[in-house]
Amino acid sequence: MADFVNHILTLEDSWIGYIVAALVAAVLILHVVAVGALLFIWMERKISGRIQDRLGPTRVGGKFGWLQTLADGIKLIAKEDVTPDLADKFLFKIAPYVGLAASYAAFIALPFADGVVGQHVNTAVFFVLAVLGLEVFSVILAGYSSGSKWSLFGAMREAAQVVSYEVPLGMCVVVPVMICGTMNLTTIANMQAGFFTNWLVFNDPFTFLTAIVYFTCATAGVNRAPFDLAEAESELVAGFHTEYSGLRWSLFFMAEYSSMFIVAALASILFFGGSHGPIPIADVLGLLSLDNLGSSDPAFHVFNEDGGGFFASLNLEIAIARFLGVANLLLKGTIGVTVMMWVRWSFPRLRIDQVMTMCLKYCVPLAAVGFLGATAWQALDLPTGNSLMNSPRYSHHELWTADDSESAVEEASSNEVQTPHEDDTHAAAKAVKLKTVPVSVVKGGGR
Amino acid sequence: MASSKIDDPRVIEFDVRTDEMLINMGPQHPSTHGVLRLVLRTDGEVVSDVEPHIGYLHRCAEKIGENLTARQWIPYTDRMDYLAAMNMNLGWSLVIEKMLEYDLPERGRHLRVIISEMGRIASHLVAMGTYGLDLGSFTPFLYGFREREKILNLFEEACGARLTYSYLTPGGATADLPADWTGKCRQFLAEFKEVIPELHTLLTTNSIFVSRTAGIGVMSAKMAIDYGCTGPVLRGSGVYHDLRFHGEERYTEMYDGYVFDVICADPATGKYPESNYEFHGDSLDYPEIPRQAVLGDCWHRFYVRMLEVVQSVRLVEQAIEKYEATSGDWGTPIKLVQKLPVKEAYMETEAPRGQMGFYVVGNGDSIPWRVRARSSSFCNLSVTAPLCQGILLADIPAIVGSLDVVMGEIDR
Amino acid sequence: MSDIPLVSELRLKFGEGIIDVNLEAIDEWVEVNPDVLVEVCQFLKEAEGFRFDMCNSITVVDYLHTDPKKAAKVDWEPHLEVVYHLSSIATKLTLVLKVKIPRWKNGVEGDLPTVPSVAGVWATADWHEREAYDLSGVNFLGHPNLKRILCPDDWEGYPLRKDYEMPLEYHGIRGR
Amino acid sequence: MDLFAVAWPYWHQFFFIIFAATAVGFGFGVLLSKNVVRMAFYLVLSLGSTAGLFFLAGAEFVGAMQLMIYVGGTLVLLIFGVMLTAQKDFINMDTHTQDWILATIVGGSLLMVLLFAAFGAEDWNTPQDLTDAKVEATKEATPLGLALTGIRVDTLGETDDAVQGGKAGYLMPFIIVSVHLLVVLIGAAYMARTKKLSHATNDKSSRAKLMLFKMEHEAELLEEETYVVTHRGQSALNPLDPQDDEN
Repeated sequence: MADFVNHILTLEDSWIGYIVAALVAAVLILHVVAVGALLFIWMERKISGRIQDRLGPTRVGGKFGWLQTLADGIKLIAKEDVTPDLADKFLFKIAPYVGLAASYAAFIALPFADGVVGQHVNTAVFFVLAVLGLEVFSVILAGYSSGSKWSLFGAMREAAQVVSYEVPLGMCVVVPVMICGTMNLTTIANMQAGFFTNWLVFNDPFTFLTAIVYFTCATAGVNRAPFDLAEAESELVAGFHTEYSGLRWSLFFMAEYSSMFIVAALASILFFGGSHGPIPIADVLGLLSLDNLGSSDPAFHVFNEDGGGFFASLNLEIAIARFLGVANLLLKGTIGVTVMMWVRWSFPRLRIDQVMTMCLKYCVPLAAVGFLGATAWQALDLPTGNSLMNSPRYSHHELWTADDSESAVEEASSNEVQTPHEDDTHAAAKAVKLKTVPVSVVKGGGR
Repeated sequence: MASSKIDDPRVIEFDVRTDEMLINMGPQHPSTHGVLRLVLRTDGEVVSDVEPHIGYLHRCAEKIGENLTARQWIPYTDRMDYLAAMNMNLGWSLVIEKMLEYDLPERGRHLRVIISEMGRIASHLVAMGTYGLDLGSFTPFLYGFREREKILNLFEEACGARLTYSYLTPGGATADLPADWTGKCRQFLAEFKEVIPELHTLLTTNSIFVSRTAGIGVMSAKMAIDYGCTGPVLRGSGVYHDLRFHGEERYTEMYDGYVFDVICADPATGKYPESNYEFHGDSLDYPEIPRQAVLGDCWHRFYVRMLEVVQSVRLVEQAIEKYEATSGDWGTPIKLVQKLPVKEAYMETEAPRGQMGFYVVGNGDSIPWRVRARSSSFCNLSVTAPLCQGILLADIPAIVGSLDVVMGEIDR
Repeated sequence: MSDIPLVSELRLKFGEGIIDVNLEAIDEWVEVNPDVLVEVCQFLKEAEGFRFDMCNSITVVDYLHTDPKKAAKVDWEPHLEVVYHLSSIATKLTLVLKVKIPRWKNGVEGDLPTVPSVAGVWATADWHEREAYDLSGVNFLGHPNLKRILCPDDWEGYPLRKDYEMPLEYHGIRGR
Repeated sequence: MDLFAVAWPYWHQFFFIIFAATAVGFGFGVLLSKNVVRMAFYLVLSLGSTAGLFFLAGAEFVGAMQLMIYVGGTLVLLIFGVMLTAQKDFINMDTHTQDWILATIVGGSLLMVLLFAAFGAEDWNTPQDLTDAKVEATKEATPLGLALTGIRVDTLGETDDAVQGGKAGYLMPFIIVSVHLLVVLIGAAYMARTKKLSHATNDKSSRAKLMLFKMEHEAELLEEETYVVTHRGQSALNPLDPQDDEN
């Protein structure tokens, strides 16, 4: 990308190209957050309207009131940011930015499609969970620095809830990682390529249970629906962001909606096949066959290296296949967010001690049962959803197998794919053979 | 507490002494119904005691009553329990009629049953909606208000107003029901019968609602009577007392010949009267009681209100038939400056929130000497202090919501 | 007169504590001497056939004509009447008790007349008596915390008294 | 191909300076700040930037670990403690001059030891030609996992037995530490439990028990009547004669 920009600006490998490329990448991800928040706020109003037998916004900006969020945004920007005098000025001002930064940072490692990812982080799952854990800081700081007893109460409850729901969340996330053998989200997504029976949620009853527990804990971890103790309107007025107004208040909401989307996207990648739709359209249309998913061989890059005009160097089918992947993931993420909204508008709120008992007495044991079951299922090699429907399993299992021939090195590094037609596909995927793979000094810029 | 030191669960021992926090909930707090201020002494999440402060909506309607004639004071009764203004007018009219020994024609009696029971339905719908709001679910509020709007439209056709009607006056009502009113009313009841099961699924049998209300704010029958609680709050604790049955002669004769039962669980068995919906020809069976619900808790108070809506629907149906059977004078109101005898009279009626009592002392002039309104929410609210000992902060709206108090009636 | 079971029992037990019984009124009432009021109420609450366990309301009526012409025509002296409306859940009976007290304690303007508090007998009387004290200025002896309930705590005067003057201003808000 | 791979040679130095500066800067912030809560927040920023340094060095697993454990876990606890106690007079902590002198002595000496040890390593004190230093460490976390279970994938190639033989992996110490941590957690939970708060927080029926307890005890004082009576109310003073009551 950077040398491509230099090529256009006819500069010789200068730093300007790289800065522009970095900026484009950052703004591209920011758009996912901003436009996502825009869409979700509008969706929330429409869905809550429908659930409550009313219309929701209809007049602002055309037929379905789709510009309503823009109108809100302008109003919020125009509103005065009031800071209470009892407040601790510095922390009060910085709290919303900490929240937004945390949920924005998680987008770096989120793979929107096979190759479309901000930065290949090998431990992507772990990275996303770690960064999501930082969001609780923004709430604590906001609650404390607002100076009022009630927001302190809201902040305390929220922090206690989010921190305690990270435990079952972590346990549920371990199950797909254990089944796919890697924490790299792109590989986990690619392992669920092919028909929807290959999705991890249909892998075995225990992963199905884990998917449900994951979604509950994710809703609680993001403070939505029946678990939204922090802004329990009835007792604590608006919890930790009572004193905020204007742009700062809207930043809190952007953070909330973007972390809702991340959690839903993570759920779809871990359990519902990420960027792979129920039917592998890209493979059927011959755009990007499932065999060379995730291969780092340059033939499958969107821009092949030989340069030339923009369109000359563009592999059109690969670009379309990748685009389908992105559309798939965005759709699944939005469906996840819709379910959260649906739950929010039909249930009353739980009390703080019920939320805690739910976490410690129900979610953690269920997650543990899910984990044990999935491990046993995997170890006893019982039939998975995929094998029952005998659709070939495309396993990109990182084979650290110890087959002493030197060729094994290239094979491991190029992550050669088991051709589906071999009959012993499952046996190969399952047996972890040891492979001599010295840590290669030069490895292509990751896959 | 004279009780012995055996394993008394009320003993709160903290090894680490955190200082108690004095927290002010209200008077502009969204969950308190109107301007009620609760001063909470809390220790972390546990509330040690609650002191309600009232009087923010006090207009001293009783002092004004000493300068206005009986019919001029009716608009003040509307503004006491503004969610059930019709029942307030009824109470005041009955007390003045009792003083003047004025008897109402047959048609007027049935008209009053229709109007007061429709008022009860509208008031209970608001109670259901705001209780859902207190516990955090927004949707039942809108379902409740959608139905209530239909009732308000009917009232608007009858008397021109939507909230402060001043329709039922001493001597009858300001105007007879318009011609096709009863037809529209029947149509509303038919639609409303489909909605009631929806309201039950939305809240009554919703597992989170049950876990938030069952077993919370349990009030024994003895405590309820001692604190003068009346209406659904009293019947929620299993006390079999409904003024439409056990009230004074002049009030209970209004319901003569009507088939309905008192919604109150029998304390021994804990079961509610049969819904015998086949007899009434509608499918309004009662949802069954969850396991965790203890007689006298928030859930039962809510459940009593929801079943009373069903009773009122059936009452209105019967009243419409009886009303259409009669004709002629519906009870024209008394003269504006009707002279009151040198006597005094006290009368209580079963308002949606409890027993609303009016006490009038006359001195021969058309302006009464003393007027007193006994408010049901005033006594129901006095129970919050003993009920809210040692509960969690989030239970307070659940308990205050279940008492269904209206500040206009408390502060008068 | 004495054939009514309740009246005979009361006369038997309290003798002249029961000052007067009026049966012609719309709601028949019994006038009780303030000194024996609490015992009468306790008895009424536990009496076998009556069990008046709910105190519906406590009202104070101020009998005073401000302009002398009317005062002359009336046969009673200026006084306060505390009216207790009782009812029983068990026997579905209702009863009205009355206590007549002077407008000011031994005639001194500003000293509130006293009535023994029945908050011990019925818990609901606690708030009713606070309201009676707040609006009509009657001091209930033995009341757990006799404070104003409807008017602000620093309000002077008792609004429901016939000779009550609205204050000119209250914290800067014009009264009259 | 990474759509966003940006291999500008100087990113490495650019980010290293930023992260190092924030880490050290906010470290000093913690030292010098008066407000306790500000200190806690500066600590969050400085530990967060050390996590950035780990990512910069290509150790993603350790970077994420630092973020999750240190910043996400320990500091949340620290902020909890600070937030609960920092009321009114506990907010500012002003240190006196002798504390400063003592701190500089102890801190300075430890710093000196650290510096000598660090620059003792031979490839740190020889000038390096850093212009084309590319971060080459492998981007795989799986060898770490396999090493845990004894399959030393990274030293498979070497032949000498010292490296090969007797590799039992780190599973045993890992299990010991985790069991130890579990025991500590249970102990802490046990000690911190609030005695006898039975009626407020634990299972939902406890409040019902409390109210039932009240009801029974009250019942002892006054016996309980049943209120099931069905005739109409009338004034006690002129009871209708019983016969015509049944109309």
